[in-house]
Amino acid sequence: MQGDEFQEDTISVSERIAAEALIVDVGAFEGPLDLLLTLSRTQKVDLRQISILALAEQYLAFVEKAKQLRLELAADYLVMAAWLAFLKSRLLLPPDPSEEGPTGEELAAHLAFQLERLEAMRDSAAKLMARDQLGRDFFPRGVTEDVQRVRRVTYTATLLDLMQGYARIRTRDDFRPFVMDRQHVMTMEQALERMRNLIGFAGNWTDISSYLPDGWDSDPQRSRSTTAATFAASLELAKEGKIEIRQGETFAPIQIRKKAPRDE
Amino acid sequence: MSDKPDNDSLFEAPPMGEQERMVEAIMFATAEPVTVKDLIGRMPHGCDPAEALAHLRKRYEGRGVHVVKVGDAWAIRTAADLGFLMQKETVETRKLSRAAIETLAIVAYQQPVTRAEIEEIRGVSVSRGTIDQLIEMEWIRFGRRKMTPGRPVTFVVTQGFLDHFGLENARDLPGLKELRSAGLLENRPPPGAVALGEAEDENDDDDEDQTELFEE
Amino acid sequence: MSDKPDNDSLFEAPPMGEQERMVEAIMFATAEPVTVKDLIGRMPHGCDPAEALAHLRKRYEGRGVHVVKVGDAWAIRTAADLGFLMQKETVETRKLSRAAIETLAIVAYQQPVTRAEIEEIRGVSVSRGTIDQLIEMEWIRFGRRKMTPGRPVTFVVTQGFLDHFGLENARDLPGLKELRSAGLLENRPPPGAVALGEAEDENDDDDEDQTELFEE
Repeated sequence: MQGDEFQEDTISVSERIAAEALIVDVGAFEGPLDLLLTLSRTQKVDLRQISILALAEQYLAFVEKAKQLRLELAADYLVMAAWLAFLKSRLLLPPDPSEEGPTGEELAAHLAFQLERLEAMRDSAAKLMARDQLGRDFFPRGVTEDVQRVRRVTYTATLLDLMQGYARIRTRDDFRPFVMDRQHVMTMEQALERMRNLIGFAGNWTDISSYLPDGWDSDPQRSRSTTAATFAASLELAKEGKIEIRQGETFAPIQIRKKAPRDE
Repeated sequence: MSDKPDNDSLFEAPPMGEQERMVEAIMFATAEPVTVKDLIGRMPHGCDPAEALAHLRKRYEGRGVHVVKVGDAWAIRTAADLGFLMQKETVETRKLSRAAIETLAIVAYQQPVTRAEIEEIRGVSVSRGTIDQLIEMEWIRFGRRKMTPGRPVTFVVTQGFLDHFGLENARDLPGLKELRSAGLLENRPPPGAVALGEAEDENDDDDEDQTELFEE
Repeated sequence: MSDKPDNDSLFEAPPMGEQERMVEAIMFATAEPVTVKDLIGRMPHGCDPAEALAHLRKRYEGRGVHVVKVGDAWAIRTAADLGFLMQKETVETRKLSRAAIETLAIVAYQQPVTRAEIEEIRGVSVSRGTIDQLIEMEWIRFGRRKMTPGRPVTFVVTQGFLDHFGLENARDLPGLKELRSAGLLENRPPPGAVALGEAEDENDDDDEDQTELFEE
């Protein structure tokens, strides 16, 4: 930084011009580092040879100018300004051996590194985007055939399974546990349901046996079940007051009829 | 992006090799089959895509993909003999459900048999899925209609069934007595088979969902 | 699945010419890069897709489409010099913001990189949308956590990124060597913990909120 004093004047002119141009769209900068990088370009030297001291002054001039123009600068610009002012003082003053922490040169070197790195990343980004790109310069296959996942399920059974299955059905009665055979049973609920639908038409005394469903009289078991269920249902209906029920004598046919409303 | 320099004339067509490359790239990248007209429209002036196509077609002869004609357009397609590479088959083996085995057994032993007969023997209604499954497996098929009222269809077992079970004829199936004497009969009801009729009845509703087909 | 007739041995692999055809068919069938492992899984037992790929790559040299390497996978892509023919196929890619482009470049060149590091390099905080967008485009993904205090997550580029920019791998990024030798890819901490260091610490809190959400 030998030539700093000499440079200071020339830069202060160009820096002001630059700052004034920059100040117009401070919003376009992505923060202080971005601004610093832009400012550093006005030095027209390789970033590795940049004068951080000059850059700090450029930046401080920029902030000063912004203040004059009563521009609202975001806090981080002011933080950077403060930090650069501190850096500047460190760079200008002879190092105090008693002082702790990094020297001005170290801090300046790091800032230079940061600027160089940011610039390098920007260049790289540009190079990357300049590459041939998929879907723009080169293309994938237009017709894709996805791999079909064919899931085939095969079922197996052995001859033994088959024979045992058959035997199981044919010999079921041999070891059949006692269960009500629902197929041949009519429950009272079923009979009740049936009779509720029919009873509306029974104004005259009718034999209860005429309420038995068709086709249930051939099989004795079914006949018994349905007779019992129908009888029980009749009693239930009588209890509900829906019908009247009578039997002339023991074993005589049981007759029912709809109970007329307000009959008694 | 076109940075092919035109050497002599503005409209000189690229060499045929180049045209072939172009056709190749276009056919590769386009989702739809491409007509010669499309190609003419897309390639530089003076190109002869039809000829380029012919070259390209030749080049792909015997390769893993071919240049094929689709209507009046052209496309690159997988060679037919390599279609198997485009499928990944996973085979899952499941045990046939009990309902299916029993139905199958009834058909095998009593064929020709109607659905109503199967139901009578099994004591529960036979779900459609069960019959369908057995037909799909090509183990049973439709036989003659029965000469009874309603002329119901019957089911019989197929040659595939006989092959699978190593039978020459369904009549070769051992009878009940033979099964018993061979010790093949289960003497006890299988666990969980108590109130057999009822349990199965309940399942009948689920049948439609085909749960019966998949027995773990 | 292999229904190639095996003459002598059950596991005899098809001849290399056949294998090349198979690789060709598979690669043509898909837009996505295919790994050698995928190929092995799809081709008949005993095949050597890596060798077949090498042959195929050679075969397509100078043609309208190329066999390209993408990370540890392979794909067929049209030759970049023919892009001008493809206007019809061009997909309008979302315009990336400058912040997104820079962030992407930083991830690519400096990977694995933490959010704090990206912020330090760019000198501004990274907006949530930027990272989200790049992840959504499947150009960056989460890498391993860094073994530094707080174990921050890192970002790395994906195979999709390599595919998009025609890179065989991240080491082929343009100018990478120069950057490395210039020391610009080193993570150089600021001297002392003055000012800048503090700013970084502040950001760390934000990091926790967000990065914890996305664990690999």
